[in-house]
Amino acid sequence: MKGKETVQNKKIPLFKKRDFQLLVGTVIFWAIFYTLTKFGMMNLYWMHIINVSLIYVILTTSLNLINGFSGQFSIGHMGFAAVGAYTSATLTTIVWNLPSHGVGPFSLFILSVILGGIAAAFIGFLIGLPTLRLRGDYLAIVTLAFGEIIRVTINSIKFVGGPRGIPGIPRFSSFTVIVIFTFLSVIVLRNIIYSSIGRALLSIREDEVASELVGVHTTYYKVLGFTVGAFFAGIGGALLAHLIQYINPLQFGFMATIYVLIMVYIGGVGSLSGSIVAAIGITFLSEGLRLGLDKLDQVTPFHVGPEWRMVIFSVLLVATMLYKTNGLMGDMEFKVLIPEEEDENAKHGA
Amino acid sequence: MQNTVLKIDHVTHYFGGLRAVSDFNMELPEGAIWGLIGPNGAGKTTIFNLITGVYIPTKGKIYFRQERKGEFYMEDITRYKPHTIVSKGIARTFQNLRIFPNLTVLDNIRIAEHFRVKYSLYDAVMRNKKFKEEEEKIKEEAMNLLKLFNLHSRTYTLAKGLPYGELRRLEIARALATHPKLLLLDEPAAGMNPKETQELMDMILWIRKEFNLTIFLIEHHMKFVMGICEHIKVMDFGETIAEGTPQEVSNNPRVIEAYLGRKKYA
Amino acid sequence: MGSIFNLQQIINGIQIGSIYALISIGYTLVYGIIQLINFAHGDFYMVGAYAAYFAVMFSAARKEHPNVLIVLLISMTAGAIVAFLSNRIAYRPLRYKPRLSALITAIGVSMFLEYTSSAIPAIGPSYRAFPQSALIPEHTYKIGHAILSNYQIVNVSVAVVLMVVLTYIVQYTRIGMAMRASAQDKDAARLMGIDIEYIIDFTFIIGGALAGAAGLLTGITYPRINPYMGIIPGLKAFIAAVLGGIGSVPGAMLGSYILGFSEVFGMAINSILGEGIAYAILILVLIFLPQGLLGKKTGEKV
Amino acid sequence: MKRRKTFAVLVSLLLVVALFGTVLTGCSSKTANNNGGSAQKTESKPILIGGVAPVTGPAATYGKSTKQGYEMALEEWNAKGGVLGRKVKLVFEDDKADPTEAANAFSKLINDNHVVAIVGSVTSSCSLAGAPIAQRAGVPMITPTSTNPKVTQVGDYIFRACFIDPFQGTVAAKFVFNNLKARKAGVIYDIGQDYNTGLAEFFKKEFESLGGKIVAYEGYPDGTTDFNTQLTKIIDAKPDVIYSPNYYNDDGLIAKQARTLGFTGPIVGGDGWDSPDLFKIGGDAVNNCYFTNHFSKDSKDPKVQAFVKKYTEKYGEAPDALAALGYDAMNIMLTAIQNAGSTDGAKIKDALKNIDYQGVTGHIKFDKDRNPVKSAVIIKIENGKQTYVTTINP
Repeated sequence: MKGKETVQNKKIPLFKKRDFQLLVGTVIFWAIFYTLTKFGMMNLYWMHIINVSLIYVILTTSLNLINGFSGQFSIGHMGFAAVGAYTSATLTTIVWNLPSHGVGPFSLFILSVILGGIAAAFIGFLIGLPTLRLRGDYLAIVTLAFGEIIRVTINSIKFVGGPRGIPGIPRFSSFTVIVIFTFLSVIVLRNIIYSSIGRALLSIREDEVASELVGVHTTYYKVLGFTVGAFFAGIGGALLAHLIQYINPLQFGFMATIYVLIMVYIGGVGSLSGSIVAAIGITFLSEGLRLGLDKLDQVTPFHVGPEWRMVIFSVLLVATMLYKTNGLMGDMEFKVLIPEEEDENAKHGA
Repeated sequence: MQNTVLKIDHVTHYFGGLRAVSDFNMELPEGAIWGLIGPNGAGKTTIFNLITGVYIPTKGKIYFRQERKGEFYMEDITRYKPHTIVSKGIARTFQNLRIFPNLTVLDNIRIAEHFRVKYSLYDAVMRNKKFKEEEEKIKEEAMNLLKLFNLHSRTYTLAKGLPYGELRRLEIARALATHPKLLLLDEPAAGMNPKETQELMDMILWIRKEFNLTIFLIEHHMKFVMGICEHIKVMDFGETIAEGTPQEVSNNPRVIEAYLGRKKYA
Repeated sequence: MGSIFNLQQIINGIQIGSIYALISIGYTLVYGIIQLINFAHGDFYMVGAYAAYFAVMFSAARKEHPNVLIVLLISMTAGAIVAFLSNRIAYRPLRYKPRLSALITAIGVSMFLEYTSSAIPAIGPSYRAFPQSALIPEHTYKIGHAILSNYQIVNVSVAVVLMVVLTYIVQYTRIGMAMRASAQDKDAARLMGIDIEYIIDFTFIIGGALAGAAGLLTGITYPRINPYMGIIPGLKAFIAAVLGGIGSVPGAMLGSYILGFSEVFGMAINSILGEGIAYAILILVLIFLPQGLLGKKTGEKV
Repeated sequence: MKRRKTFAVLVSLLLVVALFGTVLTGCSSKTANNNGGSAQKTESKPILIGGVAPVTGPAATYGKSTKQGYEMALEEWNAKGGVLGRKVKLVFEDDKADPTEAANAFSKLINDNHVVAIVGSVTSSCSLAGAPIAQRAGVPMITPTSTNPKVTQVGDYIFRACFIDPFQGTVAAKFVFNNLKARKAGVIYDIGQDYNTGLAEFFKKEFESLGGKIVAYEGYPDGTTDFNTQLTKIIDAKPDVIYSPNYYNDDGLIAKQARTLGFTGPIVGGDGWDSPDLFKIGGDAVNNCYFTNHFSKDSKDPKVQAFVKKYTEKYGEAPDALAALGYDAMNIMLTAIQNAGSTDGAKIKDALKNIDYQGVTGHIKFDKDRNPVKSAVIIKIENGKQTYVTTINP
C-alpha cells in the first residue's frame, strides 16, 4: 500500500480523493434509492425506515462525539433532540403555519432546522458549563436530570401543546433532505475529530489531568464537544419531527436516549463508522424483526405475536455485547472516513 | 548574576489538616539544572503540582519569568489553571508515566502542540487552507521532535504498545512540544538500569543545550542527582532540611539522618 | 402552605423514601464493588413483586392464609436468584472488559426481563391487582390531621430492619469485611486471598433480595403490579444512590429519603413542575458536592 | 484490510436488505394471489386489515385489550362468512406507544402488507403519527380510542370510534354540577398523557363556567404509584368531588389512597375507568364513584350482553372500555367495507362517512369531522358492580 509516502513537504490538495469517494458514494446511494422510489420500485416502508435510520445516524454519531470521543458519559441526549425538534416544529407549524403536506417555503424549513440545532447547542452549552466538571456517573446522572427537566418543561408549556405535542408538522424531511443533512453531519463530525480540537477531546478521554498538564483547556473543550454534540442532536430531532409529522414530550424521554446509547456502544465507542453501522443496523433489525415474526407466525403451529419482538431484540443486544465487547467496530473507522493525511495505514496496526 | 526563572515565595500547602509543604522558598536561575530529593512522602511531587497549578497553595506565591516586548518581569502564576501555566512555558513529566495510551505516538505529541494551533472550529470543519497549513506545520514540528528522540519509526504506533524506555522518551518529547522554558522532571530515571540512566543524563544535558531550558527534577537515584544537578534541595516531612551543591548536601548530617533513619536509601 | 409542609406530607416522604432506599442499596452495593450501573436492578424489584403475587395467589387457591414472612422470603429469594443469574450470564463475562460494555448488557437484561414477563401469557402486560388484604388487612390511624396506614408502618419498619441487618452484615461480618475490601481495591483483596467472584455473587444476591423485598412492600402498599413497574423506581433509586454518593450504603439511604422528600414537597408546591424540582435539587447538590452527599472524595492522583 | 472488508460487508448487507424490501413490494401481492389462486377464485384471497396497538412497553396493558377487541370482531365476521364474501385477516403491529414506532408500523402495514384499512392506534400520539401516512396513501383509518380532537383533523380518511376529550370532560362537569350538586371539585390527572390532560382541562372549563369552583388542580407524572402528595393537597382544600380522568390502574390506587386519607365523597372519572381490574385494585375504595362511559355492561341491549358474555368466555376476563372500542372500531371498518362493496380506499372512506352502526359502545354515526355522534352514559360503581345512572346527550 502507500506506506512509503513521506509526510513532510508533501503538498496536500484541497479536495482529497477520499472526500471525493465519500461524496460520490453518497450520491450513488441517494441516486439508487431516489430513482427506485421515483419509479415506484421501492417499497415506501423501507424508504421510511431508511429515513429513520439516517436520522438515527445523526443522533448516534453526535452522542458518540460526547460519550465516545471526549469520554463524557452523557445520558440526556434526547433532551437536546427535543429542544431541536420543538424549536423547529414550533417555527414551521405554529409560528409560520406552513401547510402540512410539506410543499412550500423550503428555505424556511431549512432555517428552522438550523435554528433547532442552534437552540439545542445553546441549551447544551448552558448545561455543559456548570456540569462538565463532574466525572463519570455523576455527570451521567446530571445529564439525565437535565434531559428530564427539559421534557418536564416542554410538557408544561401550553403554547407547544404540553403533553399533547405538536401534530400536523409539515412533511419536509424527504429522503434527499435527510441524506444531505446526514452526510454533512458525519463530515463535520469527522473533520472535528481529525483536527486539533478532536485530538484535544481524545486526550481528555484518555487522561484528563495529563491533558490539562500538556496545555489543553479541558473545560473549554468538554463544553465545546458537548455543545457540538447537542447541536447535531437538535438537527436530528428537527428532522425527525418533520418526518414523523408529530412530536410529543414522551418521545424524548429517558428510554429514547437509552436507545441511542445502545447504538453508540454496539457500534463501538470512538468510532463514527461504528455509530453509522449500529444506527442503520439496529433500526433495520428492529423493523426486520416485525417481518421475521410475521413469517415465523405463519410457519410455526403456535402463535408468535409481536410481543416477542423486543424479547429477541434484547437477547441479541446482550449476545452482541458479550461476543463483541468493544462493539461491532471497536474504535476502527472505515477508510473513507479517515482523512488521507491522517491515515498512514499503520494507524491501528503495526 | 543570572536571571531568576521561577521564584517560589514562602509556599505552604495543607491537605485537609495535613501540612504537605511548609514554607518552601526557591529562586531557580535561568539555564540551571536543579534537583529536589527527599524520602517518600516528603512533599516533592506536591511542589511540582503547586508549580503546575494542579493545587493552589494554601499560603505563599509562585512567580514565573515572562517577556513582553523585550521587557522581562516576574508574573504571579499562583492561581493560574494548569493549562495556562503550560502556555506560559512550564512543562512537566510524571512520576507514573501519563501518556495517552490509545492514541498514536504522533497524536501524543500533537496534543501538546495543541494550544499553539491557530485555526478555529470553523477552519477545522471546513478543512480550509489555513487549517491545512497549520496542521502541516505542527505535524512537521512533531516529526522533527520524534526524530530527535529517535521515535520516528514509532510515529503511528499506539502509545500503549511502546516499551518502557521509549515511553519515557515520548513523555519528555511531549513535554518539549509545548515549547517550555522550564522543564520539570518527576523521577525521570525511575525503573532504569545503569546504562539507561547514563544515557538519560546525557540526554538531559543535551536537551538543556538544544532547547535552551531550565530544568528542575525530582529523583531518588542519588548517583543520577549528584551527577547532573548543580544545586540540590532536600525535603523531609514537607520542610526543606538542606540545600546546596551535591557535595554540601551529601555531607549534611540532617540529610544522612533523614535517609538512614528510615533505612530505605542506605 | 398548610397543605404543603404538614405531617401528612412528611409521612408520605418517609414512605416513598423507604421504598427507594431498599432498591438503591442494591444499586450502590453493586456499584461499589464492580462500578457497574446495573440498570436491571429495578426489574429485580418487579420480579420480587410477581413472586410475592404468585405465592399469595397459590396459597389463596389452597384456601390457606399466606404467611407474611414466608412471602417476604419468597420474594427476596426470587429477586436474589434473578440478580445472581444476571450477574453470571451477562455481567461476569465482561468483568475485565470496558466498564460501559457491561452497562449495555445491563440495559439488555433489563429489557429482557420486562419484555419477557410481558410476553409470557402467565404474566402478561396487564396490571394485576396485588392481593394486599389477603396478606395484611388495612388499618388506619389518625395522628392529628394526618392519617397513617398500617401498610406504611409495615413498609417503613421492614425497610428499616432490612437496612439495619444489611449494615450489620457489611460492617461486622467477615463477608462484609471482604465486600468492603473488594470495594476499596479489588487486586489487593484478591492478593489477600479473597475470592472476588464469590463476593460479587454475594453482593448481587443481597442487592437482589433487597429489591425483591421492596417489590413485595410496593405490592402491599400500592396493590398494582405490571412488568414495567420497575423502570421508574429503578431510575429514581439510581438517582438516589448517586445523590447519596454512589458506593456508600448510608449515602444511598440518605439519598433515598432526600429524594423522597424533595419529590413530595416538589409535587406539593407545584404538581406540574414538581418532578423537575426534584431533579433540580439533585443537580444543585451534585454541583456543590460533586461526589454526592456521603461519597468519598477521590482526589485525582497526579 | 479489515476495515475495507467490513465496509464492503455493510454496504452489501444494506443493499440486500433494501432490495429484499423492494422485492417484497411485488412479493406480498404475489403471495396473496397465489393463496387465492391455489385455494379458490381470486376474490377469495383474504382482505387484509391493519391493526395497531401498543402490546409492549408500559402502555401494553391498554393495547392488549384493544387488540383482543379487534380479534373478536374479526372472528365473528369470518364465522359469518367474511366481508364481501372473502375472509378478513388482521395484520397486527406493535407501536410501543411511541410515535416513531407507530409511524414505522403504519408505514409497514400500508406499504408492505398493502392492507385495505387500518384500525388503530390506541394513544392519540401514535394515531397522530400514523394518520398522515394513512391519509397520504388513501387508506382509511379508524382509531378506537384516540381522544385528541386533532387526530381526525389530519384528513378525510381518518375516523374515530370514541369520544373526544372536550365531550367527556364537559359531560362529567355537567353531571357533577347538576346531578351530584357538587360546587367544589378537586382534579387529579396524569400530566404526561394527553387523554388525561385533555379531560381534566375541559372538565375544569365547563365546571367553572357552570359556576362551580375547582379547589385543587393537581397533576402527577407518568408512572406514579404514590398519589398521597397530590391527594393530601386536594383533600385539604375540602372538595365535594374529586375528578380523576385517568386509567383504571391509576384510578384504583387514587381512590384507595384518597379513602385512606379520609375522603368519603364521590370520585368521578372517564371511560378509562372501565375495567374489571378497577375493583381488584381499588377494592371497596371505588364505591361511591362515577364515570362517563360509552355503554353500560348491565344494559339490556342484547348486543352488549352478547359481547360481554362472549368476550368473558374467550379471554377469561370481562371486557373494559378499550376492548369494547376496539371491537366496535373493527366492526365499523368491516361494515364500511361491506357497504362500500369494494376494498378501494376512497369507497370505504365514503361508506364510513355514511355509516349508521349500532355498536356495543352506542349508536354510531359520524359528524362532519368524522367523530362519532353518540351519547354518554354515567355509570356508578357500588360493591364491585357497575350500575347505569343516566344518559347524557351531547
